[in-house]
Amino acid sequence: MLGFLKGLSVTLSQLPKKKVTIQYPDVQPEWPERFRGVHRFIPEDCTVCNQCARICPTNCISLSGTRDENKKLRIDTYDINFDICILCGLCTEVCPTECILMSDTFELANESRDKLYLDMHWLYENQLRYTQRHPERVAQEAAKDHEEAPAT
Amino acid sequence: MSPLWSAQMIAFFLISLFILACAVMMLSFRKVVYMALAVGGVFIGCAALYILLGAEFVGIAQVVVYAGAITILILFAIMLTNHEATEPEEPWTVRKALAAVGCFLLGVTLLFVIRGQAWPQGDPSVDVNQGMSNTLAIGEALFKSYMIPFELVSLLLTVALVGAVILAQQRKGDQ
Amino acid sequence: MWQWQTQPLTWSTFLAMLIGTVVILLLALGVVTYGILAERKVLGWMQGRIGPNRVGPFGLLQTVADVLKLFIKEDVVPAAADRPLFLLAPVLAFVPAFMALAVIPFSMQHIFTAGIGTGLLYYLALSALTIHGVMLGGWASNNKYSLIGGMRSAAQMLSYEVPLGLSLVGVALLAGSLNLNDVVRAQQHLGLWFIIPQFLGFCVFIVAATAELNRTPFDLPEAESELVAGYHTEYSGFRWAFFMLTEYVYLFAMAGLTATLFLGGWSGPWLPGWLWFALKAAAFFFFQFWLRNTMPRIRADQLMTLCWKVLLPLGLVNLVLTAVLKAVLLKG
Amino acid sequence: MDERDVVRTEEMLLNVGPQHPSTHGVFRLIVKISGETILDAEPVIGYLHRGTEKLAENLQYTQIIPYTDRLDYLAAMLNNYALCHTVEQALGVEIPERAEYLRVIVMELQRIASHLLFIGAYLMDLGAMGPFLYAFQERERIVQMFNEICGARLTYNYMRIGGVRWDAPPGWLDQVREFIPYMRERLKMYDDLITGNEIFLNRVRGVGKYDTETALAYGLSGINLRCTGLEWDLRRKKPYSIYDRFDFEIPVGKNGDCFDRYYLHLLEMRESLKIVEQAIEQIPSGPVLGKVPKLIRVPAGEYYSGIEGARGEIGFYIVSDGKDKPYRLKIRKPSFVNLQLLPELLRGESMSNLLAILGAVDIVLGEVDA
Repeated sequence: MLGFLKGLSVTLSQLPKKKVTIQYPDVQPEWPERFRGVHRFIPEDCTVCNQCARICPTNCISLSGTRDENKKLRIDTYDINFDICILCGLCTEVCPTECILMSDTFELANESRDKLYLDMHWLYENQLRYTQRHPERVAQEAAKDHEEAPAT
Repeated sequence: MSPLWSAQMIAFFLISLFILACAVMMLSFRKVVYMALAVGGVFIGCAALYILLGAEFVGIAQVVVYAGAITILILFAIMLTNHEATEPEEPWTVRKALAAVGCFLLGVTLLFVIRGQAWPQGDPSVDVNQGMSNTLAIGEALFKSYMIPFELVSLLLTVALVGAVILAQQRKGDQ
Repeated sequence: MWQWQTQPLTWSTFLAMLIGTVVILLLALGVVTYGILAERKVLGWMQGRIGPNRVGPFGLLQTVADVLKLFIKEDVVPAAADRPLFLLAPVLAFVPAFMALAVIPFSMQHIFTAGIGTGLLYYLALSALTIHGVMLGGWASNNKYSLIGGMRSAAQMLSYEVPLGLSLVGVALLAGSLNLNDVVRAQQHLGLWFIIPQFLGFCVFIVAATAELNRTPFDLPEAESELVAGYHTEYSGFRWAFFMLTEYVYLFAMAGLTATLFLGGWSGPWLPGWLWFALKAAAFFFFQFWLRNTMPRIRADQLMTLCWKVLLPLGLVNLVLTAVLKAVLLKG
Repeated sequence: MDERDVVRTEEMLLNVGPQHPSTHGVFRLIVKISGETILDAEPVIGYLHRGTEKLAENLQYTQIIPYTDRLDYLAAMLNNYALCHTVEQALGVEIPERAEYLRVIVMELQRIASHLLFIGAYLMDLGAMGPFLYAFQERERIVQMFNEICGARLTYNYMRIGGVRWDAPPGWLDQVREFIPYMRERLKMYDDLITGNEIFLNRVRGVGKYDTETALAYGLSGINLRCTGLEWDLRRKKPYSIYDRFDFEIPVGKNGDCFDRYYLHLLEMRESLKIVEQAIEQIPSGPVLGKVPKLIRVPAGEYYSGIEGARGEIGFYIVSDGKDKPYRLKIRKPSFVNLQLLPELLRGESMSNLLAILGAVDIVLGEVDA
């Protein structure tokens, strides 16, 4: 009969509990290392193998490159259309040189769709920003690369 | 301050004007909902008159019963039943003109009768409530002097209520 | 203090009345402003959230900002609405709500409010008048959700007026008066808040009051998940603000009524009367917020069952018990 | 009946949705009512249609996985698994033990998260505000854990054909371990807060009842079927993955009403916690991705396998012509199937029960519309 009193006591007991809200714009959420935010891109490492563009389920990556004097392929343009990108992270999985990676940038809201078409420079700047924010993570990545490099 | 232009007098005329305006609006509106609202206005005006006359209990009871319950009931009836939301404008016929003349004559007659009547003059210095609050006085009167009629009226109303329910109920044979 | 209700009307008393009205209006607005903020804060805290905290220190100006926003919003009147009634309805709803405050004795001398002999009845009468505004607003919007919401509102408020009135009769019996100030004095005299001898009546009252206020679990008229926003679905801007204001002024009035009738009003030791009153009213406010966080909404048909089959008989039983109590125990 | 004797009421068409506070997404319900009684109800779906099945025909199997995230976005892990499982069955690949355990842990956590949201949203439909936000607090913890293990909060893309994408990060399993007693305590709180509440009981008991036969005739599955008393859970009936190693119960209802459907959600969370607890204890170390070719070619043929999703049986039917892309993909979407019963349930009910019934059917529009 008085089950609702139980409910009332439950809600009252919640009153003094610690609040779980994050004061978002002031306090940024802590994203884990694996968090799949907007991509970052390291142009020097890219071999223009086109694998990322092929694996992309939504075909949102387009890239082009030319051979330089050493007959090595250099990346010229690298665009991701964030209009249709679903941030699945498959491109980062297939990349042989790990030059396309996910960052923890997540604020993509914009007043125009055109601004969601992001090019190489933006993505590289994003990499720089990420380095600034998480120097230890980037260092770790570099260390891992260094370890793997002699093996291959 | 002449007694004619005391605050009470001004209030009386204002309230009367309000009641009359509402009454006229009630008659002249074409939308039924507006009419119901105008009736509500009349009720509230009457309540104000009662309060002005010192009968605050009756005044408030008037608001509770008429302005509150009855008007809402009317509104409910209007909204829940199917009918023309507006009444069509009726043409001005000889019959209506005659009725208007009749009404006017009735009004004049009533005015003469009222003016001609020698109303018993109450003595303002005598407290009809005998020092009690208005509510208390009404209670005393109802339950001491007029006990039997009061109970009879209650009985009558109960009978009416039951009767209404029975009338409104569907007969079983209908289904 | 100024006992203007017993004195003839003169310009000075008229002026005093006017000032009293303005003061009460300001008080009501202040209470509503911070009542809404308190509601959001308390709800937030109960849900592990912080609640409004952006505008002003601790979010103290949040409601002010909201109201300002409402005032500069476009006053939308739907094309198919019944224009005059649509415009009139919020006013019709608000005026009686505000008028009801006139009889609440905020402190011992009931400064700024009237101590009329039929205070209780007056309150009931005015709360019945608000229904017009709500109902007409719903009807005039010419929207199915609004209409259903308005009708539900009217039916609910009208029905619950009956047990509410009945539960009040018990108090009136004990106090021997309908004057709210006399009720407080009677409690002072008895040395006992009426919540104890009138516990059954209090239970009926609190349920009926919650229903009258259209608050959870009786918030069917504006049941968001069913009727979008009920009778004020089509309203926007300051007309909508008026409906909101009505609701919260009623909450305030009901809190005042509860404090006065069952919790001893302004009476209490040590603290000044107005503070006691404020504390008791705040307790009522808090209870309402608490309920809102906990309760699901009651179903429409069960609503009426509860009113007529549970509350009404309980109210009658309470009435009989009170009469017996008064006749046997408190003779003289 | 004589027309004059009764109050004449008109039939009214009421549009609930597509933008309505309680339709759980863009869902439109055209309700024909007479007075308060519902004469007929017609769900209008498709506002969220994205053509997943057709899109899949042009995608490699790995590429389809992110699309499954977006079907029932409240239970993406289960969708992930359903697809991977079907393809794995077709390929006959061996899945590493650790991957299997990780899959079970995330799937059961996902089930809890999804059920939590159901309870919160259902109570919100019924007008209670608190439970919704409480449910989100626990769900937030689960989602955060998912975020750590796979980098997304909602669209996980975690499973791969032959295993899972990542191993659990260090400390992750301990987090899950700590979560279990916390969640148990919270479940008790929900029981106190909701199950005993008279108003809630009055709204859901005996409302929206149907029996096992009707449920089977409409092809219902999941809780919508079990609430009628039939013990049908694919984790038991057609064990997949490693569910046969765990000790858990299948709670069933008795009356097939909305209350049973609500209560089963609560009970199932308890069972899921049990499974997670056992899985955490048993989890071995090792690789998390089996040996699968880089380009997956499913041998020609037709394959179907269904798993117990959060809302019923979610299954993928693959027709392959031996290429790296499916020739045809058909998804058995539990929400979509469960929705079929809605008009039948609503007919003749009172308008005030509409929300209680609609909420308890538990649909996710991403899945209904696909």
